[in-house]
Amino acid sequence: MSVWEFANPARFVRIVGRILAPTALLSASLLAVGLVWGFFFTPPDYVQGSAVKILFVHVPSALMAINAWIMMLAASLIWLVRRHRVSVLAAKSAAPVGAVMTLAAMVTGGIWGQPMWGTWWAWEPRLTSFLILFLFYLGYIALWHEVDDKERAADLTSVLCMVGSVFAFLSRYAVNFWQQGLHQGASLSLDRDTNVHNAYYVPLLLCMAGFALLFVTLVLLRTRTEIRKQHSAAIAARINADVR
Amino acid sequence: MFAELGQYQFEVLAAYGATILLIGGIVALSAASSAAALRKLNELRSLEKRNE
Amino acid sequence: MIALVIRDLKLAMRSGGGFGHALAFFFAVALLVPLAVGSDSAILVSVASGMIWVAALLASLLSLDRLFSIDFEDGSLEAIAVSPLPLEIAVCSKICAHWIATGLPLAAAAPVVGLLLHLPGEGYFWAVASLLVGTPALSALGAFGASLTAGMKRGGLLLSVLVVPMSIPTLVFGAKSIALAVAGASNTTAFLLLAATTLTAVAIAPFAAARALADSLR
Amino acid sequence: MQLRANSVSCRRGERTLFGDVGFALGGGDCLIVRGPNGSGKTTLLRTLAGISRPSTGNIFVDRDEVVFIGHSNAIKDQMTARENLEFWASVFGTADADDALKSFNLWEARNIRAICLSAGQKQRLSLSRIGISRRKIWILDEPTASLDADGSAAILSRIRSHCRNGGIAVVATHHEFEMPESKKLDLSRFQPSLRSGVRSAPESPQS
Repeated sequence: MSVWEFANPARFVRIVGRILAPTALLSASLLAVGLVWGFFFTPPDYVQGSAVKILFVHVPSALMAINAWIMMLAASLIWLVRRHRVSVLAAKSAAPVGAVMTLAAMVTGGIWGQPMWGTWWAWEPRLTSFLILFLFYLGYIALWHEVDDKERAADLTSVLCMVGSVFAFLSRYAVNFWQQGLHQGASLSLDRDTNVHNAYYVPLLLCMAGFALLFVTLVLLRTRTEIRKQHSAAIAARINADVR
Repeated sequence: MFAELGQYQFEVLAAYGATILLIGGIVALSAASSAAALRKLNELRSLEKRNE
Repeated sequence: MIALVIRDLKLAMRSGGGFGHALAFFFAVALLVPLAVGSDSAILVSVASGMIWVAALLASLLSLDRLFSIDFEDGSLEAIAVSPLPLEIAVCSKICAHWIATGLPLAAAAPVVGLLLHLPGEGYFWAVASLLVGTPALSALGAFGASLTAGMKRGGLLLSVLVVPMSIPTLVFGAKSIALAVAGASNTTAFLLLAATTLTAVAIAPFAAARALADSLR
Repeated sequence: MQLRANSVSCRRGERTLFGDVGFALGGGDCLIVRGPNGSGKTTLLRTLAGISRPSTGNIFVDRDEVVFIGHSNAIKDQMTARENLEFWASVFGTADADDALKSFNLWEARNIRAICLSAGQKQRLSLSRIGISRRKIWILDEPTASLDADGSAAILSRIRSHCRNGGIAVVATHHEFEMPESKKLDLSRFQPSLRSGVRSAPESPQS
């Protein structure tokens, strides 16, 4: 029995080696086409002018911010149930990417809403929820960082992700409830389903696909890095053991 | 096509710019840490072979 | 189970006024608010119900750091793990002990802090009621946070980073229960949601914390 | 009643402490675990007690019969010796805190706060949890640590009589422990071998 169930991670690293370049290329091209098309070849909105084009970056990043956490939740569950090393490392790799997506969603959301609210940051439900999600990401990443024994860190972060998800979900509704309290109705928030003018529909889909593939590429890359780091640690431990 | 860039409000440029910056950052970071990890791994593996 | 609660309370008393810490901090924040925000009554009134809950949340966080780490270091947790007492029950009694040592005193002291912050009359009953119903969630979530950081040398800061986001629902519903009552509106939904959040927290925390502690012991 | 381990190996982080440890203990057996520091004695005992998880192999034991006394004594300094034991008595659901105090001759020290007890007294207080638990399978990690000559002799004779009337004991100790019928387990023989010996399965080369 090797130091850890190595067969599976090694196979994963080989698979990543093969499919990383194609997915990276595909996501880059999807993003390029989607963004360029959305930016240049769509009519400005008669109400907001060209500001509406921010939706091509805001909606996909917001979507990925939430999907990244859901992926981490699934990966943590797999680790807790079947101790599948690659899945917990994938969760660990996805967290920073998810955090960046949340940051992007907040920044673009703030910029998009600025003309409407007159400030760069309005405490409206959507943006506030992203800020809360960002805190959850920070907590998760901090816990990985603080625990030295990686085996235990995997268990603890998985339990945190499970429990955190319940309260992240509750926070979403608490923020909605909190917002109704203020006189400002929901209409001002980005929640209102922007009736997506059909000209924007296709480029938006492209952007979403591009962002999703970008996420997948980054997670594959970072998971392979985590596996290599653990393997180096194993070899280093063996070298120290031999020297002793 | 680029002539019309002027009439775009500042927001759109800022939003696109910020997103590209953030995404670029995480991509660069990931690529760098991947390369570093591979280098360290190969280094350790050759060290281990030399010890044998 | 009860023995553990009694022991923890006894320890809290002997090792220096367990009850006192949370209360002292609660009053400290009540003192800071007018000094920071200004003593103009209009401002204080609008801030009072929120600040009571922020102070209560911070006070609960304060006393969580040593909840499990002492037992972790001196081997009690290890001994409990090999005893007939399941870790889940041990966590439950820790939550009870923490709630009795911090949650109850906070609820009892709420009227005084309300007075300091010029809380309008209708708010007093709901301040006490919402704290009574809400603080168990803070203790439960705090216990879960403490179980994650039990094995660490300086886990206190990380504990807050982990627990604060999770206690947002409790904070929002709690503060709302008071604010709506003060505004004369009906706060039953807010209060019921507060109770629901507490039930969720108290239901999940013991199992999650027990699993985290078992992993930390491994 | 039995305590069986087959091909158990344990890891600390990335380092394998020991591999393929196997043994079977029935009523009346006593296993002495020896080995240099860092050879994983404590890890092995914690794994047998069910606290740690072995990285390979498995352990067959009736968990409800196991009592584990580790290095840390699970004693609260602010509470007196008797309060500490009464707490553990209520945890184990038995009521004989007092006679455990007597049989570990801590009766005179019963009302002293644990912080004022000597290391030897604390160790005896920790060991008295065995008496309170009334459990058959004892797993003791360095029980004779910080005990004086007759303290050690007392605990060793206690272990001997426990095994003689059908109990199981696993003891990790450096102490010279003359017990003819006991089995020996020297962990240094189970170390991941040094360069010369068998290496754990070589990893496939990295792409």
